[in-house]
Amino acid sequence: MSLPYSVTLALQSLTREKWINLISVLTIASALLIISIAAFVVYNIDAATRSLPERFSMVLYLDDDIQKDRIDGVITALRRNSAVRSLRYIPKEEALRELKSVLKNSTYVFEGLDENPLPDTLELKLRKEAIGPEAVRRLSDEALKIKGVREVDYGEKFLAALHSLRAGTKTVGIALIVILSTGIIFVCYSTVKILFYRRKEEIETFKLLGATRAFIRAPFLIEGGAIGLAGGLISLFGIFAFYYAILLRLSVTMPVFKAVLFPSGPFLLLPGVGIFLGVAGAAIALGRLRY
Amino acid sequence: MSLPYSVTLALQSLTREKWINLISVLTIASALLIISIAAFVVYNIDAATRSLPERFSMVLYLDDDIQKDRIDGVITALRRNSAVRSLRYIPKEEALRELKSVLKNSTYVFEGLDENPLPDTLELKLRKEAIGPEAVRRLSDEALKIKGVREVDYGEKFLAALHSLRAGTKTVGIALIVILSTGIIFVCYSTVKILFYRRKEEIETFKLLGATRAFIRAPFLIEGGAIGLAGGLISLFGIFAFYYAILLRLSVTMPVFKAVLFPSGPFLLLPGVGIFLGVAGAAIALGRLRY
Amino acid sequence: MDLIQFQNVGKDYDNQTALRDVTLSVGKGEMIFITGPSGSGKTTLLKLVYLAEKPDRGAIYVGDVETETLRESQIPLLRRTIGVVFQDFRLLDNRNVFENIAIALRIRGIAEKEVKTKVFDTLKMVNLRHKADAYPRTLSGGEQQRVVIARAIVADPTVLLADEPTGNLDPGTAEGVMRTFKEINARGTTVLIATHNRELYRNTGRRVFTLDSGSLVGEVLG
Amino acid sequence: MDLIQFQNVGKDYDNQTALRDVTLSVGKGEMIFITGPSGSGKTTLLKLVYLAEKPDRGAIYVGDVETETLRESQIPLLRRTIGVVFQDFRLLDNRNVFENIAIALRIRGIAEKEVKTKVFDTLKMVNLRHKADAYPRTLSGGEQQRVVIARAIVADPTVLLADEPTGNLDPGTAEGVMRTFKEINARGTTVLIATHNRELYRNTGRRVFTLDSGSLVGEVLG
Ligand SMILES: Nc1ncnc2c1ncn2[C@@H]1O[C@H](COP(=O)(O)OP(=O)(O)OP(=O)(O)O)[C@@H](O)[C@H]1O
Ligand SMILES: Nc1ncnc2c1ncn2[C@@H]1O[C@H](COP(=O)(O)OP(=O)(O)OP(=O)(O)O)[C@@H](O)[C@H]1O
Ligand SMILES: [Mg+2]
Ligand SMILES: [Mg+2]
Repeated sequence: MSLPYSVTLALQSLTREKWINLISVLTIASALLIISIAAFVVYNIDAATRSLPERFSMVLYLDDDIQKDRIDGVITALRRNSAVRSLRYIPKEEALRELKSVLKNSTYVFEGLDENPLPDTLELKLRKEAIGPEAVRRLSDEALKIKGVREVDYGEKFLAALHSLRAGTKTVGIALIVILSTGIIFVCYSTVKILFYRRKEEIETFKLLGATRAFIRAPFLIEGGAIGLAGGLISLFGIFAFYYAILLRLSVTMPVFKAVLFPSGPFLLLPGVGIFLGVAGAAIALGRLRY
Repeated sequence: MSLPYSVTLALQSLTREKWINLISVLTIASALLIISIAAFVVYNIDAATRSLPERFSMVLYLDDDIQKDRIDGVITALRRNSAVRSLRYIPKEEALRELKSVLKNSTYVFEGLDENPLPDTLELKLRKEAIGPEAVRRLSDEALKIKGVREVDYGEKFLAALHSLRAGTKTVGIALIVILSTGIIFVCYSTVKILFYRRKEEIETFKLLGATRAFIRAPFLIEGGAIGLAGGLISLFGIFAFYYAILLRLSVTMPVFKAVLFPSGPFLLLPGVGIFLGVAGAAIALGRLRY
Repeated sequence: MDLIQFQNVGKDYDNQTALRDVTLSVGKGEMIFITGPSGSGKTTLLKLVYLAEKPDRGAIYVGDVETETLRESQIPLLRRTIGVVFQDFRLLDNRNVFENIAIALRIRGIAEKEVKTKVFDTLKMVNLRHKADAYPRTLSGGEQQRVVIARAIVADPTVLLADEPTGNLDPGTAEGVMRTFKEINARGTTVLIATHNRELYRNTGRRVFTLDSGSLVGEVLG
Repeated sequence: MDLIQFQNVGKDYDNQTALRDVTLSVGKGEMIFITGPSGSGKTTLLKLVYLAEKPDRGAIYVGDVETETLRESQIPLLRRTIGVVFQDFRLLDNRNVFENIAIALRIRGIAEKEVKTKVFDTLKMVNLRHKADAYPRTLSGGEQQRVVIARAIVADPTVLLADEPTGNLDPGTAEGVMRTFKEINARGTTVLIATHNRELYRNTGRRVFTLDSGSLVGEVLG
């Protein structure tokens, strides 16, 4: 079998059946585009919620009459804990200033005060890995055991809710992508299958004329690859168009969209995925050629 | 043309080409399922964020030395404003109690107080239509003009952010559904087109034997409708399965999903949509029959 | 009265003239033959009668109507009066022999009961009663040809156009088919047969038209 | 030495016996004819030679190999030594006449330059040089048949199997085709022709086998 001739055959077939090949190309393109956008949306929801727990902090109230060196002891003890990312000491004067700024519309609350009623506090930021309802509770218990720590405050409920929201989004997102992909791979497959179904006669005649399996297969695989490549390129163009024409334009009037992440790297693989889909689809559609 | 015979023809063709019809059915089913799930997700994001502004409230601080009848005046004035949905009067004693419960970990803040430093307040809930950055600012300005109102407090930034997030979600959601639908309608169309492409010969022979347009068309339309109906039923089954098998199960371990809304009404239209797609697809694929 | 008339008919394909200035007429109830070398225009001439092609020049009358003036919606009605044995068979691969023949009756809206008897009677005429359930692909060439013949005659057409109807038949079977055609003709059907098989028209006393490169070059009695 | 041998060959289709106990042998360089009524098994016999069907009983030798023992991957190699004029043509509708013929050479890996000359030479032999760019659907029945003949002979096969090769040809053209077959045969190709056309084998002095209902019922000299 001469390789150049199988390329010729593939090209002939591609140009001869323009309409039906265009359908396949666009089917694969829309399939890849749909999966890409789905992945893109899930990725962004994940990214947006991922940064939330980073803002999470735990507050430790220290004993009223605590000494300077006792404070250092607490800090050292906490720094040793691997879950702690950073730690800020807030003397009671600063705490009062902060509280006042928070209640800025009600500063008169503090008008009658002559003594600072607030304790010294330590604000902990945790490592991302450590932010789970369980881990946080454990850390809280440990902190309470340190001498000089009177009380520990953290948003238990908020944390639990956030955590299950994130887990849920991921689960549903992945379920969606799996459903989408299954549906879409099926559609691709059936398009290719129908495409080749039409050529059963042709393949049969080729066989009867003495063509080897390789001779019959090669043009089909090349054709499948070319169709897949075209589909991949169009979907690549589509996803970039989606980002630049829709999201970036939206972000001018709606600043929320400035936060959208566009990981262009993985999308550049789309043409490759297209080729793979096309060639695999063609191979499966052809099936085992029997003589 | 005898109607029963065209039904017979359609049935024959459905059973004769099982494999290829199955492909069409499943293509339409996955198409409808994908669109349904996309719409479902957008609907839920919208619903989840819609309830947020409902919790939004505006707080009016009244003059320190305000009289009972002056308060009634303010309330009457506000009630007249069409943007106001409900209104709650909070005497300063209650406001202090609330503040204490909010700051429950720091009640000692109030230890030194012997007089309540808080003013009387009015809490307004707004009508949904009125919750936009512009409308809220206008209302705030009007409220300030009422005698006895000292200060108005509302989360300007939060409101603006929430508003643009909602608008953005909707825009992207609709853009996504439009892209999905276009892609998918195209895929449906091409499946049907290929299906009929294969029968060009048969149609040609029918014409040469003296068949009228109606005789040729009827079985195709019936067949298209049957395929579409089957696809619609499968997608209906799929979306219910998605809800009951995935979401409800998830909500056992992840309570967030309890909040998911499942509007089964519109989904019951899916079989109808399927029939429409099938018949329309068949009609378009057949095109204008020329003699 | 003449049932089919060609007046100075010409037909061109893209880069080929298939018929040139053909004038002929076939009387009601007549049986004629068209012969001529491969590619001389026999099939094209028949196609013009059942309106699968349109003439580029001249006029064609079938019955009283000029075919060019026929509205599209009337074409099916005209075709139902014609039975055609297509040279390339045009059998429906996904239907069995019975259905392939029955379709000609169903298109004409004939009741199911009548369909059955008519189809089986016709199958008997072409000796294919035992192949009623077979699919065209599983038939021999001659069997397929006989199915096409059965389909053309099953609905008692006013005109029968047979294009090379015995190309795949052995002499004995061909003779049987010709006998059938003669019977049908005797019952009033006008029959046009395009063939290269001289045996078919030898000693029939019927008119034989000879085409060559699209021109009518002879009319003799067989 | 015998090139093709059938030893007590039987072949059944689902509900039909197509060949019964057929024993015959064709010598290298011989030209033989197979005849018999429609459905008697001629096509089936040829199909067994080019392995489109497998025998249910008996053994078939082509060259030195028993076809049953052939590995799948060797079937294409065997088929490349055989040229077939299919009764149902099997032309590729989406390729023009030139490509339809060239494909037989390309499958055999013949260089492009040689392909051109060979195809055009063969087209001249069947008088279709002017139709090289036409598509099968736009050809007359006889033209299509000659394309199939050209495809079968273009690669100088060792064996030529012709199934009803003149069913759509006028006597003149048929004679031309037979002359071509004889030339090919004279150059050493073994030729098997299945036909119902007595003219083809009349006075040839070649062996004529007659099939009836799948049985070999006669062997005479034409
Ligand atoms: N694939 C098949 N399946 C079932 N039956 C078949 C198949 N092919 C052929 N037959 C049957 O086998 C018998 C012999 O067929 P074959 O094609 O060999 O006949 P033939 O001699 O070539 O006839 P003809 O002159 O009409 O071409 C016929 O009755 C035919 O219906
Ligand atoms: N659709 C078409 N497009 C272009 N040329 C055509 C078409 N149909 C027929 N021709 C050409 O017109 C000429 C006459 O064709 P036609 O089929 O009428 O011949 P015929 O007399 O039936 O021949 P045969 O005996 O071989 O069937 C041929 O040269 C053929 O190639
Ligand atoms: Mg013809
Ligand atoms: Mg045969």
